[in-house]
Amino acid sequence: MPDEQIRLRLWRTTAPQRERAGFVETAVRADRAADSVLDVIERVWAEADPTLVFRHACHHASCGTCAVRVNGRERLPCITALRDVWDGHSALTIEPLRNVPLVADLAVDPTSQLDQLAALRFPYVRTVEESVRCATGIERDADVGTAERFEDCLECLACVSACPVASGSPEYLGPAVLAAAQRIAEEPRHGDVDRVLDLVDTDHGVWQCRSVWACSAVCPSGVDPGARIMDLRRRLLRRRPIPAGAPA
Amino acid sequence: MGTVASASFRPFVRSDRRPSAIVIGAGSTGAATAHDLALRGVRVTVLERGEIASGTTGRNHGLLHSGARYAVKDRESATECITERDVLARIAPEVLELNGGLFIAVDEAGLAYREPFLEACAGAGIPVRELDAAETRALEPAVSSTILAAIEVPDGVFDPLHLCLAFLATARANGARHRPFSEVEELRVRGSSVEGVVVRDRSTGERRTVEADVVINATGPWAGEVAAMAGVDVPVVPTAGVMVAVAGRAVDRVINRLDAPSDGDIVLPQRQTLVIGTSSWPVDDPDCITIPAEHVERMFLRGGELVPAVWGRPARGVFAAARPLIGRPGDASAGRELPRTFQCFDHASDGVQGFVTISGGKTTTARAMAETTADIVCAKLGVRKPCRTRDVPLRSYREYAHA
Amino acid sequence: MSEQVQPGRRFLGRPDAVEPGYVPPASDASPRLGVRAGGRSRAGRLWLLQALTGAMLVGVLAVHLVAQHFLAPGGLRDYANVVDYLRQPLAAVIEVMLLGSVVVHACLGLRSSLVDVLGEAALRRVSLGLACAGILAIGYGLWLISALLTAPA
Amino acid sequence: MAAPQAVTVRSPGLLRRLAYWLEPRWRDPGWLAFALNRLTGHILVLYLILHLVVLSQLLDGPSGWDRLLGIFGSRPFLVGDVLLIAAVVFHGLNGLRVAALTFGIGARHTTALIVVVLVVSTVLSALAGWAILT
Repeated sequence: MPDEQIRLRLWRTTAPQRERAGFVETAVRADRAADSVLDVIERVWAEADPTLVFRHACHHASCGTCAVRVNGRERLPCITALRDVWDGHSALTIEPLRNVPLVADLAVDPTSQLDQLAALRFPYVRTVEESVRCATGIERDADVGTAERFEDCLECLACVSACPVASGSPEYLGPAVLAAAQRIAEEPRHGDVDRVLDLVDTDHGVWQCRSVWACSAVCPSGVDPGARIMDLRRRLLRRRPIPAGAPA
Repeated sequence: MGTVASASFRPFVRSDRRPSAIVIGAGSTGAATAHDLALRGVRVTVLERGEIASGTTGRNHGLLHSGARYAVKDRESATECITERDVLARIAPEVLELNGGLFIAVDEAGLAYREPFLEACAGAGIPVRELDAAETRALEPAVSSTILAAIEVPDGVFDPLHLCLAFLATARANGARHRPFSEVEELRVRGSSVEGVVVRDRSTGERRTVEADVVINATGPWAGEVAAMAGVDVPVVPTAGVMVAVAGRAVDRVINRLDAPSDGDIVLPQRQTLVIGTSSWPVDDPDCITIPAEHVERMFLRGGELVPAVWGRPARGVFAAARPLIGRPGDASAGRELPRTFQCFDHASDGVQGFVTISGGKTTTARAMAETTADIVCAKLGVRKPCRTRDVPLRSYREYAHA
Repeated sequence: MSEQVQPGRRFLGRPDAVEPGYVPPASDASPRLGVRAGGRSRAGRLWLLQALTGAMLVGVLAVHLVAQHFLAPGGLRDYANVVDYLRQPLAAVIEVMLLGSVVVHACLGLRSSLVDVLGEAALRRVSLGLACAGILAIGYGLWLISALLTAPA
Repeated sequence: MAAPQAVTVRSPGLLRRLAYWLEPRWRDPGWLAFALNRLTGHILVLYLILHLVVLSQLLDGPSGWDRLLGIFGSRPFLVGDVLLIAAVVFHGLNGLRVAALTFGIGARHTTALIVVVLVVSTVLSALAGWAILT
């Protein structure tokens, strides 16, 4: 049974109109060995303060709605074990993601990023590569037919929060959208690759990335947006100009 | 003229205004009900105390049931599942992984179950195909080495949150309104009729009243609690089940144990993880579920028998949600024996007007649950439009915020 | 959204071979206005110029530093020393290349740090300003070198 | 995925836009390389302008210039030179690393490469410093 007490410094946007914001410390019981960070956040809501607003749904890194910053680091609290981030006595600081509009407390509104993904028509399901090296390293031969899989990207926006460039310039498309564009270029699936490459080939697109690689460091799903942005750059540099008079 | 309109007689003037309904709960049932009612022209307001699918729906393993698991024991649930699976594949293809599933016998008991299983599937209309061990291992190399029998079934995988979002995006496009982080604290009952709800907006802290002709209680395991606000008793038994997520996508299809339903009889891929489900124990408060450690070990043990790759892997997430099973608390001890089908309670029979509860069932059958509920609600509201949710394709979940 | 009632996936374009009946969705509402099927954008070309000048700088600057400061007595060249150094044709060429690439690289660097700050229109104006400043600096440098070379000994 | 009710959409102020790269993210070495790259870049641009202005003194003949050399040879200026060399060396090496990333080189071990750049540039600067200051 959880026996220890954990002090959580939660970012709270206090009433009445949620415009005053700041850290509020709440103590709640915790089981350092078994709990995940989300379990502890949920316990604050269930036992200490029901006005806490936070997002959670699947609890196993499949829906991407619960991303927050734990001790300044973007993480999915549902798969972050408490023992990995809490030393047992100091307070745990939990803030909402930055660079995305805040709704209240720990809940952000991802609409602006989702709209750009919609503009790219970034599909949600992908076809598994022909010969799949599944996690156990066993290679599957091609003629077994293709299986389908959700895109690796959970659209949790942890990368957008980690990216310094995105914190300075809201016009920047952001690592999530650029990684999605690269996925379309890599596996078009009847998508319009040229249209997507044009959307990202701008000053506020691929060329504003400063190769900080913070996005790839925090991505919980191994999408590695940094490498994908660089791949997009190579594709864009290789795009031969159309000779004049060639059919459109 | 001073004619006094008695409470039960509704003056004609109100009928030109479109009928309105409140759906409490934005899980799969609430979202699908909002979509169905919105399609029929009812003004719907969805009130959810937390995030969409933050209750039971979110924390399920996301199996798009082909119904094969229930074929032998619960034919009714099985046929519901297979018909709904085909409907969902047609109306919301974008959020489904239709890789199919495998029922695998890894011991003698499983082999014995093969005969009744094949008959029951045929009876329930579930298309299945028998595979030999070699073919099974070619499809899914990470599956256990001892395969006594293998049957392919049309299982699928979905992401619960995005399926609910697809329903709600379409509902909002048809005029429904959704208020997240709004907790219903009491029902406004006048005489014997529920007139509306008092809701507290957790993100701003203010309390206000929302009026509607009908209030639909689609709160899953909390249905009993909400129904009690109107003094009505609903036989819902919250039954928790643990699920363990292990890092590494070792299989692409749903791997079920060919045997009678038991603990840890399913391993399915969810993005980069494998989810092993599930177990069953009754709980009284769905908000605070403490997961018994032996259940987790059992998941690893049983799950490993199907896909050995999970042994020795750290658990990436251990989570549990309370499923709403219909039944008296007395017979809850046999948790899994309760029928998994759903039921819609029109509380007019309990003397309370304008209040309906829908509970039980599974996310796969959310659309069918919504159809039944909407039919009852529309009958009460005098709306004579048929249900069209079988063929109207859902909008992309990404349009949720824009609808 | 186009009410496509095609069977199968609306978004996921499965290869035709797998699902013969599948018709890929039309590119919905937005026609392909102005979609470039090839060629690099201005931002792409500017990045390439930045990278090229950077690479050139590494070499040229190394020569400059070594030649001007490490080979020269006491680390600094007096007037005569400077002129003699510039008289060698190779040295002059290297100094001109250094001048050109360092000015261009500096202007592009400043511009890319202003991309975070300025909006579209302001960025275009500032880029123009930087380009002029760059050209002026290069002109000034060339004039300086030629003045030194032609000045009476 | 809530409908944005009390959504506070604050676009960053001018100071944030100008100086976001100074906000430390110690756990991301990439941030350190980027911040140093931009800092050295600004310093080198300033020096470039000063350098071009100073060179104009060459025009009024050897006497004026040689007198200037006396000042530039003094201790503080030499230390300044060493710092400038350190800035140039780091900026150059880090620039090469970043450009290489775009061409797909070193994408998997960015942290190691940043450490290499930092070490090599400090060593070279120390050498230059020793050469100049002794």
